[in-house]
Amino acid sequence: MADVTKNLKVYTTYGPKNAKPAQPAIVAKMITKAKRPLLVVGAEILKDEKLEKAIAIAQKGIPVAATGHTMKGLKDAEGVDAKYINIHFLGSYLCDANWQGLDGKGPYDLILFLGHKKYYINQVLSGLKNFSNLKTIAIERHFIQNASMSFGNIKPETHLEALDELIAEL
Amino acid sequence: MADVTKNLKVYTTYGPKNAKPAQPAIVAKMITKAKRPLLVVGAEILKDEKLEKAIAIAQKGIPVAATGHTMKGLKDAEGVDAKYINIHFLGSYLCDANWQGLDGKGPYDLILFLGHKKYYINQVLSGLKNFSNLKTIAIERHFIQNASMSFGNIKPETHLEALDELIAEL
Amino acid sequence: MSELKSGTFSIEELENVQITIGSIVGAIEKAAEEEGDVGPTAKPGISDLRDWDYKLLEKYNPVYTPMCDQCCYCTFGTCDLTGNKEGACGINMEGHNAREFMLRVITGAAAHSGHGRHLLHHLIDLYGKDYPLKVGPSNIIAPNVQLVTGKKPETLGDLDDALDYVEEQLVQLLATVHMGQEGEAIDFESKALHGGMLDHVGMEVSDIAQISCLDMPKAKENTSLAEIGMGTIDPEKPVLLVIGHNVAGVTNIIDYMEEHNLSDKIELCGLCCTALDMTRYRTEGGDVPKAKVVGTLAKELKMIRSGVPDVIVVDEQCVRADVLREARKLMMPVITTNDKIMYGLPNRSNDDVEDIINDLKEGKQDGALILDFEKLGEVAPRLAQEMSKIRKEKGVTALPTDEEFKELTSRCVHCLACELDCPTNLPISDSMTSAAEGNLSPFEELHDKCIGCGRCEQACPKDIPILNVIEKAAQKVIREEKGKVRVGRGQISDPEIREEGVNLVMGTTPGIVALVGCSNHPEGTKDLYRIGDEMLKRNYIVIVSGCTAMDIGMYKNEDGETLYERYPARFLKGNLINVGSCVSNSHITGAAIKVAAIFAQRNVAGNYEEIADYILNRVGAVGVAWGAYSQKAASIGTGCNRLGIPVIVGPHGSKYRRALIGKPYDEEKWKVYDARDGSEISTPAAPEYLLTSAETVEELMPMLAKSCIRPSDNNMGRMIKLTHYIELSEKYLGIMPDDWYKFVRTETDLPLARREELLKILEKEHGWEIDWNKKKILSGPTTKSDVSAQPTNIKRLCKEAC
Amino acid sequence: MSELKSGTFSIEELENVQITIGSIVGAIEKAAEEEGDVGPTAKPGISDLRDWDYKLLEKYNPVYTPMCDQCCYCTFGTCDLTGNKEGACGINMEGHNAREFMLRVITGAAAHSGHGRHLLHHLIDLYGKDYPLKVGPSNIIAPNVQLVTGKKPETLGDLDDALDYVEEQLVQLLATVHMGQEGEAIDFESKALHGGMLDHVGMEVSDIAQISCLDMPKAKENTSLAEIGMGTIDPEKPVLLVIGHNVAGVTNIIDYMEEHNLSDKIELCGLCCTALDMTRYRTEGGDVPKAKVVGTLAKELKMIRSGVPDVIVVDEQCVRADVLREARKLMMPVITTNDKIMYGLPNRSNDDVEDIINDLKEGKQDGALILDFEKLGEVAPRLAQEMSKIRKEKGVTALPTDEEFKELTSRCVHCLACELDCPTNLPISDSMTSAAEGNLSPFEELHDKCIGCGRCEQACPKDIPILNVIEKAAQKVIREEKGKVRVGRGQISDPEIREEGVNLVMGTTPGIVALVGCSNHPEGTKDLYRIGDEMLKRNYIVIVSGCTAMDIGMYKNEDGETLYERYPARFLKGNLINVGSCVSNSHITGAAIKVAAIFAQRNVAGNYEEIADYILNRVGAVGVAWGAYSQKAASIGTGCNRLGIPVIVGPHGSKYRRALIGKPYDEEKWKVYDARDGSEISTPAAPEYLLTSAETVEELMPMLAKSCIRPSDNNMGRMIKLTHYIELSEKYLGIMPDDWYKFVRTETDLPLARREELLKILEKEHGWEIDWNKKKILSGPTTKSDVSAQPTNIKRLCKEAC
Ligand code: SF4
Ligand code: SF4
Ligand code: SF4
Ligand code: SF4
Ligand code: SF4
Ligand code: SF4
Ligand code: SF4
Ligand code: SF4
Repeated sequence: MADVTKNLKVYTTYGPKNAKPAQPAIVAKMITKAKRPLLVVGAEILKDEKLEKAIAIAQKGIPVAATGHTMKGLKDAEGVDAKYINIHFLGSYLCDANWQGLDGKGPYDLILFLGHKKYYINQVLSGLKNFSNLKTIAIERHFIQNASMSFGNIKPETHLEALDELIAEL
Repeated sequence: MADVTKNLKVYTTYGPKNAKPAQPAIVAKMITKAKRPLLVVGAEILKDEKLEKAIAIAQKGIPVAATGHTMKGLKDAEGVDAKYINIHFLGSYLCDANWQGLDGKGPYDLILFLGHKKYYINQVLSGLKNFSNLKTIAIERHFIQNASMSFGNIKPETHLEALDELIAEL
Repeated sequence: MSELKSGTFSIEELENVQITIGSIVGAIEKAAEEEGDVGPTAKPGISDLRDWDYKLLEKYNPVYTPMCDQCCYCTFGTCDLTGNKEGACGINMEGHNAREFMLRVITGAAAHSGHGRHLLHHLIDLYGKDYPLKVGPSNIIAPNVQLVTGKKPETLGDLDDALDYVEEQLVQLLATVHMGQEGEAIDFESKALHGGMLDHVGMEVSDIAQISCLDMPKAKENTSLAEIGMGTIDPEKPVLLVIGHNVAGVTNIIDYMEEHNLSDKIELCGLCCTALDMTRYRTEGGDVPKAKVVGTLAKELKMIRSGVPDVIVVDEQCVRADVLREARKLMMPVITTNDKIMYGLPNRSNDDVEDIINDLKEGKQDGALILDFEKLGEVAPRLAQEMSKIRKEKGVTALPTDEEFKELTSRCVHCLACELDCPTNLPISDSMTSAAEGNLSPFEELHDKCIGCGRCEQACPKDIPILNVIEKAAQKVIREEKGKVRVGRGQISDPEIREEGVNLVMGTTPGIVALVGCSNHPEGTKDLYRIGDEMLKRNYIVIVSGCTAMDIGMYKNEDGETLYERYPARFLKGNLINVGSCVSNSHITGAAIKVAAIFAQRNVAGNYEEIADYILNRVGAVGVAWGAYSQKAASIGTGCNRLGIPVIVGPHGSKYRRALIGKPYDEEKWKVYDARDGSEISTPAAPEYLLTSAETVEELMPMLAKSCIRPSDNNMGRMIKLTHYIELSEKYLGIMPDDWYKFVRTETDLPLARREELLKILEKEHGWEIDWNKKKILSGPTTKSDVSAQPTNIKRLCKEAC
Repeated sequence: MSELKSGTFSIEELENVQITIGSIVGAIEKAAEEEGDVGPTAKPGISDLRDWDYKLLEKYNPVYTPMCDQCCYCTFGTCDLTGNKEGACGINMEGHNAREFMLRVITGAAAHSGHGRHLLHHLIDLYGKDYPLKVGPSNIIAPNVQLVTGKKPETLGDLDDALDYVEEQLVQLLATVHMGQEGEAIDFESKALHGGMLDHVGMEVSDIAQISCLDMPKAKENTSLAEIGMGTIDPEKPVLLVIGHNVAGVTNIIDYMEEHNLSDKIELCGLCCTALDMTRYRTEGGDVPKAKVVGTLAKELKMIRSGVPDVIVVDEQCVRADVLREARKLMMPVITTNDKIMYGLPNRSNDDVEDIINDLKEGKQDGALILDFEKLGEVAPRLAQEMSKIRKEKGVTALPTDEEFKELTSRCVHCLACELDCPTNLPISDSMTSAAEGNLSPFEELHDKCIGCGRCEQACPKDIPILNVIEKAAQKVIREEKGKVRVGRGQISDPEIREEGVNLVMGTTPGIVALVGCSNHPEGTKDLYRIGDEMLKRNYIVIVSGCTAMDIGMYKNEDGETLYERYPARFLKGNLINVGSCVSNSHITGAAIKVAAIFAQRNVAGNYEEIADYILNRVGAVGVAWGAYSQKAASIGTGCNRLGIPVIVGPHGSKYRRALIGKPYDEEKWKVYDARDGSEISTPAAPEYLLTSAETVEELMPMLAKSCIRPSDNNMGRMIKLTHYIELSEKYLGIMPDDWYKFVRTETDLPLARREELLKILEKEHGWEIDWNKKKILSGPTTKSDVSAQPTNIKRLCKEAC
């Protein structure tokens, strides 16, 4: 089993409130329980096998917000319900209780993040942490302190392994 | 045994580097090993039984820097080698490798803090943390994040108990 | 007169007279400069006083205590600078901290000079640029302005020019906050000192403009006493509360109320410096102040939560950011009157007065922005009357009832979150227990230490309105909060300086203790009373201003008298002087400048370095900002520092991030020149710091006495100062100070009553040689006793030098 | 001429002519104001454009992404604001973040206008206040100055007046940073916009002053090309490196070198904007630039570490704080020349040139502060010659040898501390492994993405000088770093606007893409080339400035040509224009203002709201600060925003803490008025944001096209813009955009080649009614197609309104 929460070191801190460590199995359980989860996938997934993992998660029926130019990698994947949106826009809409989601079907209750630049996603999450009550989970290979929960700083191999575990439990 | 390191919550943070938790026995051991320890005692000790504890520690042969008007409580204590100094001055001198100490006998290598206002001692320690290599240990009833080591946020009773343990091990 | 355009042209029928507008303006400038001697640094730029700063910084080393180990200024960051590491731009912790400190200083300076600019625009609109400045019986009208800009201002218009300079320099300093500018801490320090100096110019401009135009007391000794305290406000009347620092708009309210015979019908009261300045308005002739003072910033939330005010008017500075949010809950309309604080309120400046009143009365809006002071003058008092009725009818209640109080205090689960969040970690949880058991005294005690910040409530998981609980518990105490504050008198006049200067320089008046700053006291407001009382008894001149002037008036002796009632208010030993509001702090530095100018005949204009050197070596003054919290306190203090006046802050002041502390043990650093021949004199470190914090009032007392010792003191002065130093140390620390002997140059320096005892100590503990027959010191002192020595730090001022 | 003092007096023998100096000054001011129509907001104060700001902010909501959850401004703090809690002063996270953002904006604005002030003092000293402004063939000399201050400046002296205003306002804004001022986020937002506006005035003053006096190109189309890149520097010659933004002092160096025939003998090169401005100096006539450009801030540490420079001269802004510390190690004397950066160096301004050179040569000091530019002009080149010899003799080496390189790369323990600390988390550890194995390409790739910040080294527990390792590994690449940059041309001229204005407003020129800002790119400098290349091919007008103007010239096509060589430089579709340095950014907003003024005949002076409204609705321009890191980029962008120009930043730009993003799904918000009759028009959100970040260059491309769509586009324009939007989305994201149909008002808006396909989608997916015979849209579009509609957000500009 990939232990993804060993290294929770932060380089700099935003303040006293930090993400709780998240293990893949727990994350999977939370996703399963959620009514309207959303997977937010960033363009870093286009660089390696993370792409497949993201698709596999999406294929479990989780709608996808494809930020940056991630659509390039997702548009032809079958069984993936993905829509493009700028992540800064998304961060803003998510704080608006009136936003009905990418598909107009109502607000999300759990947001997963994968494939983003560490510093960028921390910023976007800083907005969500301070101005929304959303549950946010980072399944990145860095500890993303502004999420509600996050994997730790892990090696790329561990990361892929953890994603596999997560997929298996969905 | 008083477990003094349970609650290490910080209200606000100075940055990624925080004090390590310190248990009384460990602190005692470190004091015993130190060549030139210094106990810095603040005026908060005058408010309750901490005064006795401070005197007891000092009586183990540790020189005392009495800040604020703490001398009022120490001047008549036997076997206590205490000198008045302003704590901000002390913080400044401690960063100066040329300072020979209150008694001119040479630089200190381990500094203990007891009886200070939390916010004030954190500030003084912020200077030492950033601009000196001194080992600093806070044996206060609050977690003092800018020390090298600190007790946690504990109740007054636990605090007194912990000080007793420390004294016993000296 | 026909209108002239820029350019060269000639006057009709006078062909050989040519006027170039550009050069007329130039000529004005030139002419002004040539009025009297102008020293080397008129309108100094950032680098012009750097040599002086370096001299100070060599003796007084910056001591950094960062508030944060990170820097988040630019998007290369956040950078971790822990352990003096470098960030992505190459700046290290020292450099960044010096920069942070400077930023706070210029923020404070901008607050004052921005305030001055607003006031000046307003007063020039009303009175014109040629309106003469009137500050009392002085030739030196504006010591700071003249010292720094090299020009003596005579009219409101002249102040404009001084502010232009201040603004230009502040923008230069703000520019250096940008990533990639100054790289070394020491030059940020010099820039911070520059900002502090500018602050005193900005403050002086603000205060002498309002003194001149608004009939405020002009260097008057016996100004009236104003009422102060939450207990003085009559809640039965309509209550109009003003909060802030800029009295401009409030004067219209006062005028309107007088014109319409409302002064007795409405309780007009204020918080912070606007309150003080209201009491100064039109009391030049000794009139009764036209408003009451509620108190300091610490009372803002408490006063609102009390539910007593019917309408709140805010202007600028030190106004809690949640005034509107809090007032809304209690149906108090809020009127904002200054573009620095607008709270998102609709701008009603161009609307009809009746419409505004109706809309607010009917609750259509929570408040209004009114920048037209004529309208403000009418709207505020009329609305207060209306709202008083409405709020009483609706039975708007604020503090919890007895039953609610019981419920709230019992609801506490003693998690201590509130205490961890409280800036002073006050014992809320235990007080809840006591209160629930019917014992209110812990909360009564806590009430005085509580700065009313509301942070505890933000943290409480049980949503207990903690501040309301405290205030409810302290109702009895609050009803007794009735004090007096002497109306601010403005400048110290030239004649006063002429009379007292010699005593100060010789040391026979033991010193000036300036108590300034805010209400962030570590142990409650009584701290200030204790300091004032002790030092006044000992014949120090005690000068107060701003919130300190308020807090010090809140305590009485057994005869029910405040310090203001017990001590006269002339610039003489043993006097207690309230100069006025925050911007009046410039009169404290102003007095020091005047001592050099009037007593020592030094040229003032553009002669900063020489004057500062004089003050550092000869004027035994010390500033105390015991409850300092604001950036303005940082800039005021730093302005004092550049001028050679040391400043002590309370423990919270350590959060300013940097102190200036000397190393007395490094004796080489403390030599000064003798201006008579350029020779070096060894002196003890006096003062030994320029900015430091102190832990307790008890520690502060002997520090104050010591801080007034100067190289120039004569024997008598030295004896007096040493007496106080030793006595205060014994009284408050229980010990003789370690270093008293360092200040002794001859036996006559020793306190008469203890001379023998002290000579023995000198012999025994310090190895000095004593002639016991004559009771004379034969050898020992580092400094030779020489009354005519002229200590200076500046080589060029020495006769034989250069 | 006799000198006049202030006051009233008469001229000899002309008793009835009286001149009052005060009023002459007043008259000058008055006269200036009366020149032509002045709109309602000449020299606006903080509240004067608040209504406009509120209109913008209602559509474009502030989105806060704090860099820190705490506030440490005052000593009540540190306060924890997490979750929008309130601090001890009552401010909440929103309010504080808005304040933080504003502080960054005014810091940037102060950097520019502080620079302008320094330059202006210098140029007025040299040329006098009456020196006329010369910017090229334009009547609107200073669109930003005129728009904001209401006055058209004609001389250097007139610029003084504009700067006075800017400084006054910046100090007002800085004052509000103080604790206890503004309480609501929305009014801090309005203040931030105010600061941004001021910035463009400050920048414009700076640039037109130097253009006028320093013989820089004046709105010239075909300026020369300058050499750029570390590879262009000849290390065999003495190398004199200048760093910063303020060319004032450097001009003396260039002059001295020319006068003494040293131009060929010394390699004079520069980093950052001083470099760009050196190439502009005296190239008005098309002369060869007198210096080479090394590159951006990202090259500073790399260039120093290369060991190549013999002497470094710094002025102000974007200069690494560790220049002196780094240069010292490599025996490069550093000369500071501006009081904003003094590095603690001794002030040698008043010393003899020979003495200075000798002391530096002999290493008695690491460097010197020289504020006298005459002396600087001589010292710097002479010292470079001396140091070149000395440093070569001493064999000063910089980068590691091959052996050392091996040792260093093997020393790495792969702890990843460096990567965690690297602002962009670059893969240093793996690159070390590859390099140790002899494969340099990972480091070569990393070199381009590395911004040379040195943070990795601060973190490395093995003390590996990581940057040196990278640079050593990338030597081959660095030697090939040779590009071209077109010399900055200054303003867009009135005739150019007259020619192109109609195309811009109708949309037939698809838009203006302004690429500005610094080198903090997420994926290396090639990003910019890709953007420029794509948009130029598509006929957008691409305007560049500052570091972007440099980076974009570093890439070549297969023919070895940079974009500058491939595209002409007139203000016409498909042209690539370098306006100049950072302060030249004002010409970008200036061009937009001119479109409104010249093409639409709107009055400029003091008419901010109307002009901004015009630009927002009709000028399809978008700014991109892809590598923005500095506070200046925040102020430039914010100034664009207030004027109605949207701006996109790169991912690091999210650290500016706040964006302005609309909610297109909230359709009510996007209505505009038709100025012809005040009726409401529903429009899609265009632009839908004023400030946002984008994740990748690929995402950016379609965003750019979409950002240029405006309500006023005619059918042809709309078709062109939609074509690009759809094509770019398909090309870079692989999909048709979701929202393309929202912009369609009639079938002729649809790209011709795909009309049928798109009509089908409209019918099928969006339920629009199509007349398939005529291929006409019968119903569907929200906005009616009406070419003569006059969209506006301001009710008072409507004919039938008010
Ligand atoms: S200013 Fe310097 S230390 Fe601060 S965030 Fe920017 S790069 Fe880092
Ligand atoms: S935070 Fe609330 S519940 Fe906890 S101790 Fe304080 S008052 Fe009681
Ligand atoms: S309101 Fe009073 S008790 Fe509460 S946190 Fe503030 S100072 Fe402490
Ligand atoms: S003394 Fe401090 S709190 Fe009081 S009014 Fe002045 S700045 Fe504000
Ligand atoms: S400097 Fe202040 S705002 Fe910035 S990271 Fe530190 S605590 Fe936070
Ligand atoms: S300005 Fe307000 S939020 Fe910031 S530290 Fe001061 S009291 Fe706290
Ligand atoms: S110097 Fe380059 S590799 Fe090192 S931390 Fe900075 S950007 Fe990253
Ligand atoms: S910090 Fe140093 S040792 Fe660690 S991975 Fe980076 S280069 Fe290697």
